[in-house]
Amino acid sequence: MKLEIRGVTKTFQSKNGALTALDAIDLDVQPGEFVCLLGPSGCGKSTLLNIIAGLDAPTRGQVRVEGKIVTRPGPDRVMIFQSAALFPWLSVFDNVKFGLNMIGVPKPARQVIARKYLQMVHLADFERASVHELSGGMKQRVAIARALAADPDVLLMDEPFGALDAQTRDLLHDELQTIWTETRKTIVFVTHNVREAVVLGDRVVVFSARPGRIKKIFTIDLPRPRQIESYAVVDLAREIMAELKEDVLASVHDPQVSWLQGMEAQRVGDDVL
Amino acid sequence: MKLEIRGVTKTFQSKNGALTALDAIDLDVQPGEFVCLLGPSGCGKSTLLNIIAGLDAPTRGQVRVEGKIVTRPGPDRVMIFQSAALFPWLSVFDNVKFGLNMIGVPKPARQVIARKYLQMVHLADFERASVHELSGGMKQRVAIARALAADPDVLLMDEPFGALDAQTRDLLHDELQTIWTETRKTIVFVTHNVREAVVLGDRVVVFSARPGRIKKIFTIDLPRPRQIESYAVVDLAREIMAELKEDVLASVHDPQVSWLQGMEAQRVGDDVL
Amino acid sequence: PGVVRFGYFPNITHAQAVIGIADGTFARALGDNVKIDPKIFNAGPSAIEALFAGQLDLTYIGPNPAINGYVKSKGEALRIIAGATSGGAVLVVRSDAGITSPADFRGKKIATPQLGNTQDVAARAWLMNQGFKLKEQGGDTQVIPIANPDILTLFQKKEIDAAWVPEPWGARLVREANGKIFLDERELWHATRGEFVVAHVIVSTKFLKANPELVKKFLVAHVELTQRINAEPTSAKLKLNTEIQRLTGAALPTAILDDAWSRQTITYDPIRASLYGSADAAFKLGFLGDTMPNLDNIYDLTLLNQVLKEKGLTVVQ
Amino acid sequence: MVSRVFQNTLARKLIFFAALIAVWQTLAWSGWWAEYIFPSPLGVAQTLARGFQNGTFVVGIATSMQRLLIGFGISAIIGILSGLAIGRSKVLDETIGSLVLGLQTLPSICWLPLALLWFGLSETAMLFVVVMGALLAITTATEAGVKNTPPLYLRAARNLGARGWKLYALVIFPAALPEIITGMKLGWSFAWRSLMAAELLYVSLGLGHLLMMGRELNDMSQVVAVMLVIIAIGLVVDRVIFAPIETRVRERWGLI
Amino acid sequence: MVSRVFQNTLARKLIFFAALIAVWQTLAWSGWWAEYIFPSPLGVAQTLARGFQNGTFVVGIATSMQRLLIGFGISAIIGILSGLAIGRSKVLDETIGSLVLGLQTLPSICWLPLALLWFGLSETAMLFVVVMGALLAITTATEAGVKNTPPLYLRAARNLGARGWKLYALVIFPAALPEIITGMKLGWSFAWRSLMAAELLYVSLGLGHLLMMGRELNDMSQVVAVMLVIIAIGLVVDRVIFAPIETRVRERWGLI
Ligand SMILES: Nc1ncnc2c1ncn2[C@@H]1O[C@H](COP(=O)(O)OP(=O)(O)OP(=O)(O)O)[C@@H](O)[C@H]1O
Ligand SMILES: Nc1ncnc2c1ncn2[C@@H]1O[C@H](COP(=O)(O)OP(=O)(O)OP(=O)(O)O)[C@@H](O)[C@H]1O
Ligand SMILES: [Mg+2]
Ligand SMILES: [Mg+2]
Repeated sequence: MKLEIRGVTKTFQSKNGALTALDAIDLDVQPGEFVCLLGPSGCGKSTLLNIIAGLDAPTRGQVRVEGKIVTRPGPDRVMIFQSAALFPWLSVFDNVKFGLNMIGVPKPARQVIARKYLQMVHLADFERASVHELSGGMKQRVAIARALAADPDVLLMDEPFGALDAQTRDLLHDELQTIWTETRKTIVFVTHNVREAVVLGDRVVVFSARPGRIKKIFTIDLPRPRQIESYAVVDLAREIMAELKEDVLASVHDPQVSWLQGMEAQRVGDDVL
Repeated sequence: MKLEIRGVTKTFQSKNGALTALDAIDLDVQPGEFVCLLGPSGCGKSTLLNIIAGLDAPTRGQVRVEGKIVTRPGPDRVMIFQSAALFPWLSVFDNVKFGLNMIGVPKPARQVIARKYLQMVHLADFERASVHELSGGMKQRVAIARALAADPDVLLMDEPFGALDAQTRDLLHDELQTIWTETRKTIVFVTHNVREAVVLGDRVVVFSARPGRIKKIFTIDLPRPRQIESYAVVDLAREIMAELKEDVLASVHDPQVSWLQGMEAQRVGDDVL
Repeated sequence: PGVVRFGYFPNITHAQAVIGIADGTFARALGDNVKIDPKIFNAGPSAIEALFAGQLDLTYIGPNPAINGYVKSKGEALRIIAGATSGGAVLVVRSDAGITSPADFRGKKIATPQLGNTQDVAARAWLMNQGFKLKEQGGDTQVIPIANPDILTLFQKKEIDAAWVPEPWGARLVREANGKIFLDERELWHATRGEFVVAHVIVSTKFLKANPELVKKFLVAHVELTQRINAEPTSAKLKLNTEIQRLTGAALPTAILDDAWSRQTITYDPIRASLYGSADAAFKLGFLGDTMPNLDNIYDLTLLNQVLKEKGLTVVQ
Repeated sequence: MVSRVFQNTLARKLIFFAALIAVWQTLAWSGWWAEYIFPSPLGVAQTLARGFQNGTFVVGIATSMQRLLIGFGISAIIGILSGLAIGRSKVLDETIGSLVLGLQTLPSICWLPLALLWFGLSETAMLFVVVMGALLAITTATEAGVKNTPPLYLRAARNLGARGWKLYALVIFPAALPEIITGMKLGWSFAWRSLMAAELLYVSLGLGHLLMMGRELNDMSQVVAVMLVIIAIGLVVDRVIFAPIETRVRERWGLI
Repeated sequence: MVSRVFQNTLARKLIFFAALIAVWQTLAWSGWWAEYIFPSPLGVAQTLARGFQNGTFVVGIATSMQRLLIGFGISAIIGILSGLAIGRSKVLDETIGSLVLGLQTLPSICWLPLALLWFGLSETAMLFVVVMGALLAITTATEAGVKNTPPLYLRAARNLGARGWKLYALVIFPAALPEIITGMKLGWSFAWRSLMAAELLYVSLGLGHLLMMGRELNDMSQVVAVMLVIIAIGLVVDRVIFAPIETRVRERWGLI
């Protein structure tokens, strides 16, 4: 499915005044494309995903999915939230089956599909556990299984691998790439890990600090499957990194932390995380 | 303050039977030492921190702080939770002041201290915001400020930088190192980022997969301040990585994912994270 | 003591109390250094509770709660010291219920204000005398105890056919719900020449023992009020109604007041025989427990008779 | 393990209530007040024994429980459904919601004349009063539970395609369940109170009637005996029905 | 912006209630039922006007409100404190907690004799009945709120050194606040109901008394007029006191 994001601006009203989280975002995501969003904390990445999901309305502008303006959520666009957002009243297994139930998959099939994805995230042993019995990373993996099981056309992933150890994350990177190659879902993937973005994305969209604007879009032409340690990935990541750094420094306008700038200076050659 | 962890075992009873999260952990943390805990998701890192904090009781064994057995939480050991755990009924500012209030810091001083730490995490502009108005990374930063403001002797940090972009994280790494060098707090730091562990820790304790056991302890003798891109750090991280990888593969006993092992084989040279 | 805690209900059967409090008769009779603390109740049991709890010294009240209070306290708590009102209970039938003779009550529903109260007992006794079996005994005539206001509603809705009620409800059923008086209860009390107690005055035993002079002063006023009301019923009714309006927010329509008044007598005679008669009937119907309570000492009429003698009036038994 | 805990709990409770009764009996013996003012435990025990022997209490309990269960069942169903509706719809909240809240403040006794008028002298009139008593409490609590549902759950569910009744049944309802249970507990006691009021309607064999008779006859030991029966039933219902549900829900939600 | 929303809300509400009254008047005119069985809006309006003109309603409202406010205030304070205590202590929960739940099922009318006994025929007796009515609802709700507090908040607070009263005042209480507010709303209506029962105790000028008088006199328009006054007060209290608090709390907690 094709996503067209046109002039999306989001301003939050709160008692301390208005806060513009996103400022006139224009972005097209082609059907089957894997787009990664990168940007400093609080620049509006989650907000943009929410708007695409139809969970929030933009203040101005619009998002179209296959030409139709998004007004509400639908099972064609499933989001993995930054906090796992599992339902505490359901077991792990039932959480994963939830989306299947919503889109009317018959019961026996639900079992099979749910089990498959739980195995994929290495939590087959925990299918009967309660949500509060899981560790942080385990919760996030259940959320990933729940979203993948629902098999939507568009996957919106908000730092899904943030709470995982490097190894588990690498395994899931591979899984995700396999799924994507096979099913050609449209994926919008938020991460704060530049190299993750380069490994996974067809394009990497870099946001500026608040108010979030698109600063630069990198097209990643590297052949797949990509290796996280390949020189090409590392080089590209480094380039994007430099771009981002500049922005972070801009956002640190605070005199008290101005020493940071000096410190940063000597770290320009910094490797990508 | 000195921490002595002696034969700590934690077994959770749940309706699906018992689950041993930690198995006979022995570890001494010297006063002013910076110890990093590394291990696969669900291996009991958070559980161990909870036990040190006095929030959970071990099934067997005990934790001593300065020789005194821990039976309950105290403001001398402050934890930063994996999920920020901010109080939604308090503003950002009041959240940061909470711990100061608890330990009886007078009002005017609270203001000053809270403001200082909010500036440090770059959220000075958000002091009057509600918790739900923050992005994921911002919440985590408030939690960090809250814990640092309380100025405990022992800091227990559970993946505090997991939700942050690389730049913000690097800045906070520097801050943390500065604070630690100045105040010589005892810090136990959980992370899934091997290189982060190497940059920050005096020692890196590597856990095996569930049931969590200490697999190996690496002493990091590199001079400080350490650079995340220095060869020494990268090399050490690579070594630890190899150690960990073996364990992840052991935990993947599931036949359905056995192909992973083949895939992993070709990635032995994998860079850290 | 300096205070007499004095209970009454704002209704027409407590005429002496309502008027006497309003025009200060009681206050004058008891003297300057005694304060009257009036307490107004809506129902007998609350008044008895208050008396039990030591919160009430003297009150106007119906015969049933008095008997209950006496029996429950094993004769300790209270004494009846004077009568107040007699009569004022009727059996009303719905005009369109097709009841013209006692035999027509077969299969009908008769409402009474409260299970085991005077009217309820009277209704049950009367129906059984007519040879009916009540529903709970396997018959088909039904006695339904239900609050007076609801009787009116149900009459209007034709859910019940007849009601044995005190005044002014009899008068109201006639005027407002198309009822017709089938029987005035006075007709049943041949032995007491048509008199039967509907309200009297009780006093807590403790108070009576401690302050006989005060009780006597009260009784003087009570007797005077009774005479005055009977001598000038028109102005008494007017005063009564004004006071009811003040206490309850609404006056009785004059027609209803007049009608109801015509079926009751204001008297200081407690009509002892009627109380025993209705206690007997109540016991037979199973309302007073397993053994017939001994009511011998429920009356203490010495002071009343002293007062009557001093005034040259005939003493009561 | 579980049975040990249970035994301890039981033991603690028995001791607590035994102590309460002992204090009460001692005070009664001390002669502070006359037996007819407030009965002694022994007097109450006698009344209880008599009531159960001659069957009046048994009939009373059976009659009241039947009314209560039917009335409460109706209230629970309607209350939860309307609470779910009101909690999610601004328009309903502003119209029916405020009406419900207003009606809620009306004492049950206000409903008696209307119930008589609409339903006559029937069980239905009594049920109506019970329902009016319990319904609004359950509605209010459900509504509050719905409003207090963390928005994240709603977002996650809607995002996975939950809509319409499925959203209500599978997300909003379970998310609000802890509060709904509190509401049901309150509703249960509202239902009792209303039933007592309703049993004033006309003589009806129920416990409320027994209570009223005790009061009418100034028989305090009957009043207290019926109060004890009511408390006992309340506790049994709580322990046997509400407490296990509450515990299970809390465990499930990770609130323990 | 805020006032626009407010106006809309108000408009919607006015329309809703106007429509209700219109339907009622139409039905009354249609002659489905006689005026004496159920009054028409016009009849009620007349009674209301009269009641306010001659002051009886004003006095009734003032008297009842005073009792209610004092009684509710006492209940709120004691109820919240005891709910906080019971919610956190297993022993208290098993002893006093179950007693509270049992007592809660007792209709207010049961308390009248005891109130008389303990406090005599005084305002205190009336307050006692009101307090017994509202207290238990507030206690139960607070207790539930405490038990439903996400353990994470407790852990975070204890971890920062919160203990004793500070833990209660600064963490448990605010965390339970949304449920406590629901409890207060219910307690408020319990208080009303109990007050009506208490005002039957003896003639006492309050609204409950006016209601009873209407009933005694079968003056249905007085009954309905008083009911309307009660509903109106209920709504005003809800809109002016509870709703703003509720909204603020929800906003603060991010529940909107
Ligand atoms: N409900 C809300 N009310 C007010 N402000 C909000 C709200 N949600 C988000 N914001 C603000 O919008 C900005 C962007 O938030 P968003 O969650 O989209 O950031 P993000 O890019 O996802 O950051 P992170 O990487 O830290 O998760 C932040 O400054 C935040 O404070
Ligand atoms: N309350 C609980 N009840 C039952 N099991 C639990 C509970 N808390 C944790 N566990 C289990 O204990 C194990 C260790 O959990 P813990 O949260 O300590 O892991 P972790 O090392 O912090 O993992 P992560 O990196 O994913 O956060 C997990 O398998 C988890 O399922
Ligand atoms: Mg985010
Ligand atoms: Mg963890």
